[in-house]
Amino acid sequence: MTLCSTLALVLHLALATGGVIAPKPAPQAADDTSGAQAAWDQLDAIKGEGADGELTGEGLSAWVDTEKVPTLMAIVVFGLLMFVYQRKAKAGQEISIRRIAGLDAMDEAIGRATEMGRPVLYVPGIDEIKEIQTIYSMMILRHVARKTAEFGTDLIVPVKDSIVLTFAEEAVKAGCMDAGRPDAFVKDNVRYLSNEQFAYCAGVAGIMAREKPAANIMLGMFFAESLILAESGFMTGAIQVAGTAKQHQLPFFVAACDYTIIGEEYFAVTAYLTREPNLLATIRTGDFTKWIGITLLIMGVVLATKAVGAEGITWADVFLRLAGK
Amino acid sequence: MFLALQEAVTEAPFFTLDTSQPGDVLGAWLVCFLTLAVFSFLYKDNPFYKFAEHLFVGLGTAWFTMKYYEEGIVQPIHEYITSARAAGAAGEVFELGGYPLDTAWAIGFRVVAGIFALFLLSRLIAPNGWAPRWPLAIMVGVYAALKMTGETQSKLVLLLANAVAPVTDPNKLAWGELTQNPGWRIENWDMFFSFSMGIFFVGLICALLHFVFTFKRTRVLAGVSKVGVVTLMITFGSMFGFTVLGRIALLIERIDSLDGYTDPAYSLAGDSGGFLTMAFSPPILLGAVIALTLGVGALRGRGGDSA
Amino acid sequence: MASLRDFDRRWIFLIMAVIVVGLNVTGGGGRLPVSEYVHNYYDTIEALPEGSIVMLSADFDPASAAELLPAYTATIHHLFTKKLNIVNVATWPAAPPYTVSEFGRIAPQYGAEYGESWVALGFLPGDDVAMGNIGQSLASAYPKDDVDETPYGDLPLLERVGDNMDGIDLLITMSAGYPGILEWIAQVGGRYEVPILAATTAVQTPDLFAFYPSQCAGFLGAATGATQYLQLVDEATGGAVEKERLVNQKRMAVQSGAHLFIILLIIVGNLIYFIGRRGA
Amino acid sequence: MKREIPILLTVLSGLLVTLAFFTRGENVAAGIETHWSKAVNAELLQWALIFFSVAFILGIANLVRISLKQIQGGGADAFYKTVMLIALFGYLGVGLGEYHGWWSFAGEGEQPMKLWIYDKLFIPLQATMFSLLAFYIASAAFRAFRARSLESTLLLVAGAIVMLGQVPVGDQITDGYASRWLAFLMVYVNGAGQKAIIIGATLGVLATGLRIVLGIERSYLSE
Repeated sequence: MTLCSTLALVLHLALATGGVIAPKPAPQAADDTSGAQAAWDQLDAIKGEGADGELTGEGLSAWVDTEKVPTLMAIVVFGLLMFVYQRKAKAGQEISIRRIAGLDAMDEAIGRATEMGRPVLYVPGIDEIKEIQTIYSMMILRHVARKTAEFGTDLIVPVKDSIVLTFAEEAVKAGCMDAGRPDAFVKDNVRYLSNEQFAYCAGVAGIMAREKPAANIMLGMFFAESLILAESGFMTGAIQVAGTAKQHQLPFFVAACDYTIIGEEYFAVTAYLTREPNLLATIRTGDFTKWIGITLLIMGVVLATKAVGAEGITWADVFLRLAGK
Repeated sequence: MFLALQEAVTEAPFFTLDTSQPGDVLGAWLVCFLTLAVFSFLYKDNPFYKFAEHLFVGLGTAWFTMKYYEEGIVQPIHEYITSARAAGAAGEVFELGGYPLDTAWAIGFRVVAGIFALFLLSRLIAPNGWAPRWPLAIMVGVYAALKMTGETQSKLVLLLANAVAPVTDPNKLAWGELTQNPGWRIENWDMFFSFSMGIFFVGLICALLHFVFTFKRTRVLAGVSKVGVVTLMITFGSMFGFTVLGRIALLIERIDSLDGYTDPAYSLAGDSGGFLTMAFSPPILLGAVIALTLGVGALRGRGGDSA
Repeated sequence: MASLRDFDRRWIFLIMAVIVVGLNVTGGGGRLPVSEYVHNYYDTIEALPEGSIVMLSADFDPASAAELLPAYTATIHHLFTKKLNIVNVATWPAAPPYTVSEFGRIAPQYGAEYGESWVALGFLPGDDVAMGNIGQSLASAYPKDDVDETPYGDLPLLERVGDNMDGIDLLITMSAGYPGILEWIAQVGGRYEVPILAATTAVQTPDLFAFYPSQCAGFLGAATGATQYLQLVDEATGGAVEKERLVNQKRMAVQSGAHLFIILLIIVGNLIYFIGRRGA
Repeated sequence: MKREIPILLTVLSGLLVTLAFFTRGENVAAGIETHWSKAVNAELLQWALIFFSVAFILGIANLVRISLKQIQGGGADAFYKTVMLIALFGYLGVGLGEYHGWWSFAGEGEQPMKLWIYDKLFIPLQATMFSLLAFYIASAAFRAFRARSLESTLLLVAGAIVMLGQVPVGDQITDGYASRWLAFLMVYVNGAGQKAIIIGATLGVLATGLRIVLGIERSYLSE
């Protein structure tokens, strides 16, 4: 806390007093822009656009929505990279993955539940199956179901949506099969509670209070109910592992859960749990794409800063147009 | 009682569907009872709350069922086929997604959709059959593709493109009111702006690198990741602050709304004024009844489940 | 730590309730300093010449009305004071009743005629797709209006708008979540040269800073922003929204008490935690 | 065959929707006509909506099945489950009747009964459920928000600045600086963090979506 108050004091003083800083020259205007103009015209021709941005019906514009070409390129490049990394992974190249503490804790939590003879609660978020996070949560559920079936622990899965219910049943069934214990699947433990957010939430809170699961695993797409779920679970003293890529709910999970899987970490869960080369290759692709993105960002910033004060078409304009803006 | 947005009401009908009326007595008592019943959960799980909760589940499910029935079954199947047939009979051009289409094809496609929908229902009879998987597979494909394309466009490509900005800009001031201090502005260069943009870009890049999983965790990358975590935590902190603001605003509104029903027009004691009118107004009377019931239950030691 | 876990949190609930109800009774609440992004919202509307056409999209429902209705009311007053024309749309199914009731109340105060000064087009399903359709072709998205099913071209205001976004001078959204301001920015802001303003719920406000001011010229962030804006509009209209202003200023005073209480809870909770840890 | 057909359907519908995203709609000035994929896309979206709605009946069947079981078994909750079923079917009856014009409770210019029920029962229930969050946040603040590390300390301090900067009392205490710190935090730090989280999550969506559309990911279908 002292560190923080010191920091706050320094910032406060800095803002209050201003300060005398040695003058620096104003940024230089960008120099020659004729090259950029030529590139711009070339782009017009390829895209099939006139000088005012209207369509000519030639070039790409005839059937492709030219504004979306950068998106198309992003998806294609991502797909190609994924193909390459998967080939490499199949050929035996090892891909290591950094530690994600929350996932290491999940096994531990299931183990503890077994020791205490209490069930494990898996909340797959409250969105519909059209949300990719929900689809993804179903894949994780399969692994969790395999673990609980192996340990012989009850797994309760309350769901908010009827389609998710079908998927959740399939996932738990498949997980039990994976563990070689198809008898471990209990149909009434995958429960449709309600399609209404807070009614669902109250239902889950009720399960937490009555059946006292020893571990609450909350992975998926969450909305305002996240705090109530985390808080209710906290009251029962269960180990809580939560994860979502929905940033608005992360503060509350960070606050009230023992472990939190943040943002993109969520999409690395299956790869982390299975170490399947195929999935690791996908994560690797995402990492590489991030490096590309950062490089492009820095290039763009340098060009844009150089272009400050320049007249006409600059390289920054060309760059941004290529980036889809 | 105190300053509230609701209009003062002199006389209210017992029940009305006319929206130009300020409100009805029955509605006032229902709203107050349900509001207080939900609030009673804060004390502990109790019969009032359970009643409100189950009413809520039933109504909520019915509300969504009707919405899906109207928008997802009647409109796309019944009304669509009716309008396609009408267009076919009149010899008009029938368009689907802006593309002109023969009406026989349009109706045929929709009939196939109806058959697939029945496949889905076959789950009620044969839970493990193959049939429900077909429509489910189509749904997964459609939604996965929709999200993939749309989000890549607006939240990846355009988001990065929009982040590109000069770190110096003579036309831009940083921090709004903060830069009224002339000490930070030198000719046409605003130091605060450059400093702030620097913080922005460093924060963005470090936070992105925190989400790199498979590259070797060198000391540099670990340090960068640490800076990224700091940025993320401050972000979460500010989201936390704003969420507090929003939730408390909702609570204040509920209290304000309850207060509006202390109006004499809703009171059982009529608007004779004074203590009785207030005591027999819906929020006060219902609040007292709920509190008394729970209190007596607690004293006898046989309330509902503990919260 | 154990004592903290055993602590009955209902005491906290009780104090919180006492603070909110108590401050509500005592009332009070003064003027708030106006933030830059709120001023930008106000100034963008002020800068429009008389007779300009504003598209006002109601993207909220009853659950978020507590936060957005004050901003909605104030915006309508402001637009009518400036003699601007309003095209109302909605992408949330529960929003149109608010449009009807607010305009029914406010429009007569300014002598604004339906069809000439304002129109209500109603709810369009489809979320972001609906927004894309509105941008691409307003006429085919809404063949008829919402009030008495008049064909699009028969309303004089819509005739002036023409078919698409080029006829609109400003887009304002009352945004409660998905779909809302972020989708308007993606679907319309990126494709048509129309400035966008927004009023947002508190939860959505942090997102918007990533788009301000390049893609969203100004916004009313949460209850604070709405209250600040009500102050500005109240001055500009000579007291037309005085009641709303007073209620919201009072609510902000209640909010102050609740925020201080929560900060106090964090500090005390941490003190207990650290003392307990030192003891152990 | 049992496995191949569903995967084929996923891939086919996914690819068609992806294609339609990139093709162009009509542009009269340039003489461009709508691409056929737009029509397929529109049709597939309607299909998804239909399946979604029909499947909703499955959910109700499940809810009713479980509730009836509980009512039959007697016990403490039987009464509440009955309340729920009455609310469910009662409201469905009112709503469907009014939608199809079988009956109406409203006179000329009045709102339908289903909106009255929505107003007087559903809205207070939902809004109050939301406002409970204010209390839960208070209790979480006391018991769960701990300055265990530099990171969580930062989270708390930033949260406090935002809370103070948004209300009048904050500026009174800090001589007007709370709202300025807020402005800086929100625009430059929160802005960066938001973008990073969104970009990261979108890469996850892209990867998972692409795997599904290309038929590489099949684990959501049991074998």
